[in-house]
Amino acid sequence: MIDKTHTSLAGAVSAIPDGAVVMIGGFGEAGSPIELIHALIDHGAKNLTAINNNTGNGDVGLAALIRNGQVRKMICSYPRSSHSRVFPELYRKGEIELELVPQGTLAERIRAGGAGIPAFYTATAVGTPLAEGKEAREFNGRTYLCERGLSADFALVKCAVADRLGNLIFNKTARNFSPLMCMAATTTIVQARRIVAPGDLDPEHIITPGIFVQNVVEVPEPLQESVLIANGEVYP
Amino acid sequence: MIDKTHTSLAGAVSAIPDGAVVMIGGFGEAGSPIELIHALIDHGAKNLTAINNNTGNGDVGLAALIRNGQVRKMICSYPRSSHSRVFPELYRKGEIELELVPQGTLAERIRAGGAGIPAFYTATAVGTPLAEGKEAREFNGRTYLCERGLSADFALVKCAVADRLGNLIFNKTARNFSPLMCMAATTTIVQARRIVAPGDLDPEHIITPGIFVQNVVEVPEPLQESVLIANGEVYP
Amino acid sequence: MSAAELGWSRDQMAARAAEDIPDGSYVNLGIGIPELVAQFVPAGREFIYHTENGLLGMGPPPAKEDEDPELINAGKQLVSSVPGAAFFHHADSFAMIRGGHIDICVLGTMQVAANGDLANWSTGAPDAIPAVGGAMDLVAGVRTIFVITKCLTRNGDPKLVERCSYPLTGQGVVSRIFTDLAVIDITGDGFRLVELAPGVTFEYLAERVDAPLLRP
Amino acid sequence: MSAAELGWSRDQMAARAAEDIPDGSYVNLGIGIPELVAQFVPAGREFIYHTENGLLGMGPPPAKEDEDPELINAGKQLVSSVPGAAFFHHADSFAMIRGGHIDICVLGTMQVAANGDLANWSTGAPDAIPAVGGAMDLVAGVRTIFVITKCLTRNGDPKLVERCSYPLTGQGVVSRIFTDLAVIDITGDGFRLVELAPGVTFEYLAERVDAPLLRP
Repeated sequence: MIDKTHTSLAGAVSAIPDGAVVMIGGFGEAGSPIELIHALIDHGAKNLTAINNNTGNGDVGLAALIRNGQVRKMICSYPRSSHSRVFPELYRKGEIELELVPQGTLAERIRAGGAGIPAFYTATAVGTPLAEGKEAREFNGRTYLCERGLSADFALVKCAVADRLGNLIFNKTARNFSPLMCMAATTTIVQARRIVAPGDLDPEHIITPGIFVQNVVEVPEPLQESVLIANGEVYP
Repeated sequence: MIDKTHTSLAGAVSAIPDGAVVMIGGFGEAGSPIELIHALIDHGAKNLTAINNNTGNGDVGLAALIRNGQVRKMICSYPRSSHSRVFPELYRKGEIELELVPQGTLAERIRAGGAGIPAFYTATAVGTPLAEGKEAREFNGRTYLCERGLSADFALVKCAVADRLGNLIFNKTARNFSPLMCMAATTTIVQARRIVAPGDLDPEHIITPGIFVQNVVEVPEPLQESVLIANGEVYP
Repeated sequence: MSAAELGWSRDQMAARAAEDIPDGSYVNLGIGIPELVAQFVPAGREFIYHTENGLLGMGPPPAKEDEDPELINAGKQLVSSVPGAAFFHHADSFAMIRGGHIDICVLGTMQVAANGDLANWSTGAPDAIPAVGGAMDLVAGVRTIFVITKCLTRNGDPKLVERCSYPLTGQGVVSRIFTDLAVIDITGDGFRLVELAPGVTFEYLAERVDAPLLRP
Repeated sequence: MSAAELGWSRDQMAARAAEDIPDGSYVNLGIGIPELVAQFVPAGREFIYHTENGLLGMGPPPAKEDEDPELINAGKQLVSSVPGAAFFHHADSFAMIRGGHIDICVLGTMQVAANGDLANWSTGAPDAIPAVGGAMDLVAGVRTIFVITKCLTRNGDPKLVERCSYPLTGQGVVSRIFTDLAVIDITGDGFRLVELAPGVTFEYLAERVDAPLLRP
């Protein structure tokens, strides 16, 4: 029987090695898999390439992972953080690398990585500093840039409900990058508020089919980043 | 107030001009918008480029549109029809053009057309006759073909439930190409089994957001292609 | 009337922009003054708001009891959803943008040039943390780009210029600018006045635009 | 025993292929003999079936009262869905294929070559209506391609050949061939016998393969 559920966050992230490329779901705090990120901090893998739209907030979650020196390179669209000096300080000291990608190009590159598309063309960023070093090409009289698909070794993702086959549904705008990252990672680890039996999720409503998911851990009452920040929490 | 609903099939398709590129949803009979196709036959636009996975069955729907001489060119992955000699006969007589596209490449080209991506690379068809005339390029040591996005002037699509804003849900495998075609067409015309009020569809369950849809017509009891064929029906 | 008081307020600029948005438009509103547009929908029109983090049919800030930290907009503010809204992932959301399905995007700016170039993401200062978000996708993909901005920065520097000195967000993308002093179009010939705010003269405006300004 | 009876039946070929599919695999089954594989899942294993027209978790043909003409497989036959199934559109479905997420695809064929080339979509005859469907996507995208086929065509021509004479579906894509006479691997050195059907000798098989055949 296929059973992708794990009982332990630590066990779920234990296979992430130093140097791994890790996609992390969430846009701001919506969909941020804080418990999985904290498990990765405890696990201690270093030299990571992290892919997220932002660089985390406060001193918890992704910001804490960065502060802990585990991230060598960030790939993101908006590294300015609210309530956080972590990334800016390391960046100005030259201690973390940044690949800045327009948000829609980032999303499409991740989808392409998951869909077996090595490269595609987009008009986004033509004529801007972010076009530097990229192949430009005309189609139908308009200039486009060649952008590469983006894959990862691992994805850490939060969802609302999962089943043992890895089928997922999300809550509102917490969906954001997560379904794409599930596609693009070799190993996708999901924290779900609730795990139900196969068939309890309507097959018409499933957002991420289980084929894109390898591990599921139930985290019934996930921490809320904004509450942690308001309380001045620091992890670890 | 935004209201994309129409009461008449004839009115909905009346703007389709001679020479239009028309995407038609459905895979076999699942999701085939027969009433809209028959309205297009009555309307009479000629010289059409039709895009569908197949070429229709029997003497109704897409096969009837082709037999009626309205289609100059088919873009599809599998033009062999069951219960139909329409396409093969015209093709052998040189009276209809065929652009044969692998099914997954066809789907992705339509998505690309809808997503503003003029071209992408895929490994599908490398080393086959369908690679002829296409740019080949290596990424990470593997050869890929450059494929172009595919757009249309109109899409004809069948869905299960719609609202006045054009939000759609589908039934089972009748979903197939339809959500992609809604994205890729300038004007998408939908026949819905049922039209409900905005908000009646759960925003988490909507498959095609209304932004991709321009016209909706209610067809509560659509004809079933297999039944028509079993009865030997011929349209018109 | 002092110069500081002359012209339109933030609300008035937003209301004036809203007037130029056709009924039934799909609209993406940038952070800041552009967000105010949603408060000034002209009577009889319905706009549908897109927020690039995965919601079509964004509504106003929610009542306290309806707040959900997982229902936010691109500026990461708590929002609501209207009846008929839909949620989707980021690739579908930017397919709407890149594919030309959003009718109008209203943005703030740092500079806008007479050729329609927009610069609103970076000063290019060496110690700045570069952060682009979805701005480049929006200007490349949305059919009509409106800009709402004061004519001058806080330091009194003109924001409407001959050529942008800041790094570009996009080339030749802006259609119309709603400023505190006037509505101005980008034409093939450069800036062209559409409408002056009450009490503002053409000469007064022209002094605050660092490029040739054409009469209506 | 006549030559016609020698070797494995269609069911036995399918059952033998099923033995080589690991527990938990995501599997796409081609039309014809490959479809039979679903009837021979070894005890204790669970396979999840993908059909490229938008269903993961395909089940067997439905009971008459559960038939839905909008629930079909890629061969356009009525099917069912199992608990835990999911529906999706064609681009997502082929993202699973092209992106390497399907573990095993089992296909029929017209020819398969010693270098792993597959030809199963067209004879290249001038009057043939070319029709490719999803075959090229499957062989390019799925990690492991199994082929189930008789060694000879109805006319007695070998289907396992040195080089395909029919137009290719894909280059060097096949891993293993389950025939009526034997299981054969594609190796860097060509065809290599894995296992003979009962009563079949190496020589008997080698006569029916139009390319060098390596012993196990």
